[in-house]
Amino acid sequence: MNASLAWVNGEPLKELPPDLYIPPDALAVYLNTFEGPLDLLSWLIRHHRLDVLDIPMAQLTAQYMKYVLWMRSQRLELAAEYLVMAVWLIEIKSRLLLPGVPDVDEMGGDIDPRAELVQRLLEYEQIRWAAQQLEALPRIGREIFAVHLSPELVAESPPLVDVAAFPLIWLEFIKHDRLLSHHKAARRELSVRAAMANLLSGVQGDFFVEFYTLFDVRQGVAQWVVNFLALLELAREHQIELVQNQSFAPIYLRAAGATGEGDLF
Amino acid sequence: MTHLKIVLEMLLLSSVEPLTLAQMRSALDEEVSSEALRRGLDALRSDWHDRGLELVCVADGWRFQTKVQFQGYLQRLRVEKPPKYSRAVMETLAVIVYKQPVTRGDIEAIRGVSLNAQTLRTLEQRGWIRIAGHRNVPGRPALFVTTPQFLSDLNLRTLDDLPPLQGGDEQVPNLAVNAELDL
Amino acid sequence: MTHLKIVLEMLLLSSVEPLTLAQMRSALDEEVSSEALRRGLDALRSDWHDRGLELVCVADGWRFQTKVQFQGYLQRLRVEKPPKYSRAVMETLAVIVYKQPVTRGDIEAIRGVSLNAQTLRTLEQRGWIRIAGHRNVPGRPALFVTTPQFLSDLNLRTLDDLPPLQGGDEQVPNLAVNAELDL
Repeated sequence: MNASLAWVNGEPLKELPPDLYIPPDALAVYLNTFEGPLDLLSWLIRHHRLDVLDIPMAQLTAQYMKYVLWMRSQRLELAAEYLVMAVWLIEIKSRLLLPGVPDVDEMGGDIDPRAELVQRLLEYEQIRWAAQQLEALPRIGREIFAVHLSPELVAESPPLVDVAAFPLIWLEFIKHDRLLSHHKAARRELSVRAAMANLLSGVQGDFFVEFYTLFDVRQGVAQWVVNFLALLELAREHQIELVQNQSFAPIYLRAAGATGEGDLF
Repeated sequence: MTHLKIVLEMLLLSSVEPLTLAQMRSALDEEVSSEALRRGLDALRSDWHDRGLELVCVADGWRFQTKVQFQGYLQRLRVEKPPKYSRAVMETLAVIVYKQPVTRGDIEAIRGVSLNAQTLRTLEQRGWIRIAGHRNVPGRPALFVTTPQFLSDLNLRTLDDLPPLQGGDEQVPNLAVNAELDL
Repeated sequence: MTHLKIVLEMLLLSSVEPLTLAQMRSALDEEVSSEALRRGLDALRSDWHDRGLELVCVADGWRFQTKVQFQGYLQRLRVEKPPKYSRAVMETLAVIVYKQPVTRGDIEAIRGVSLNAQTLRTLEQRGWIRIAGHRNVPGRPALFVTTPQFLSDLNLRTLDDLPPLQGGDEQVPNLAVNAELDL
């Protein structure tokens, strides 16, 4: 408890004044030491001896906002998390104040709007505490040292490398590459251009092709889509003609400019 | 001192890394049962009882290390100061230690602040954490876990040797009383 | 064992470098005469007389070292646990071997992951790769090639002695270019 919070004009600052007025220099140093809004909140709770399980939201929000507004006024770099937290605190406060339908859990019990905040504060507090415990554990290189004989006496021979490993490594790269090229092959297979060529060769001469024959079950949905796109593309380019006698009648395709001798109608 | 103890002591004192039982057995010239090996190590440990080093078993094997109460002598000798880690680094480590495997997002959610990339890198470079896989959610974020070296550097054998997390409600008094600030 | 001997033993066994008398004296908490220090070291030396290590005085100070007759155990230990390069180092080396000259970016493109600076440094320190020039593109990235020492360490006469790649040269288009480089 003797640790000073900050040094102001050469004087150690032992405790923050209860009225929250803190000399600006000290506060700047001090706020930079917070590890984010949860850290600031849990400090406020400790400092004002509030009960974390029954947080007076109005009081906590007011305190928190004072710090945040002060930080903004000093143009301190203010991380977005602080503002998000401010919004959340205000939201919880207003939910507590507003009469209305209370939140209920599955069992039908009321949910305290503060519950999640309390949960997060407690969880953060656990981690803050655990970090202090870890820091205090004796550590190799700090409090304890492993034995070390002079390096030349227990010189580690450098790693050996077997030439045969290189082609194996390369095979791994190629395998990886094959996976990628497999996808490329799949794309070629479904090329709209190829489907267009295929369609065109099917309607050479004066033959009509029935629309449904383009959608062979065995080809799969992806191929259907490609065939349909090819069909639209060919029609747009006036390379084929689409004929339908009446609504819901069969649709026929034929090469554009065919003489029509094979006309079905 | 028996021949076995002399050889074990020499091996352990000259190895930079902790030695596993299997490594010690492979170095010995005659077949030694696990039982005999363990008895030899126990005897060696008590031989060193009132000396400046101690024989310990950590996560990745057995090693000799200096006793904590002698740190003063070593610190006077050492020019290089050990790295001091920031609160951000230690809190991130604490989240990984107690909640592993965790993603970066998990760490940010618990600490309530976004995580500097350097923080994770510091811990990775120290060899204390590593990526163990990826969580099967969109973006496949990396899952971080602690390494055996972390345990070994903190003089621990398993994660169970760590102080347990203070849970739920017993935490409250601590939150109320601990008015001390670490600046 | 006296306190002085315990501290000296602990200091000498945990020091990376041999310790001078001045260093030992600066580490001790109380004033010790050179005479007392020498007597302590001599006593320590005879304490270790029938053990696997010996305390010796070399040009730059005092140190413990393993006795020659125990080298066999250490060699067996080393064979059991040959040091290995990480996957990253081996993959990087393979890319340089087969695709040289390559930039860091080339290596990253082939491996599909970004390259740690330490990886290239490991290979440079081993004397196996070097920078042969810079590619004439923005940023002028360094071009890495293998060194003659790499060939001789791997018992190869020329790069052509490397095992051929399955799948032929179309997988490694730059392989033919190697001939133009004087290494």
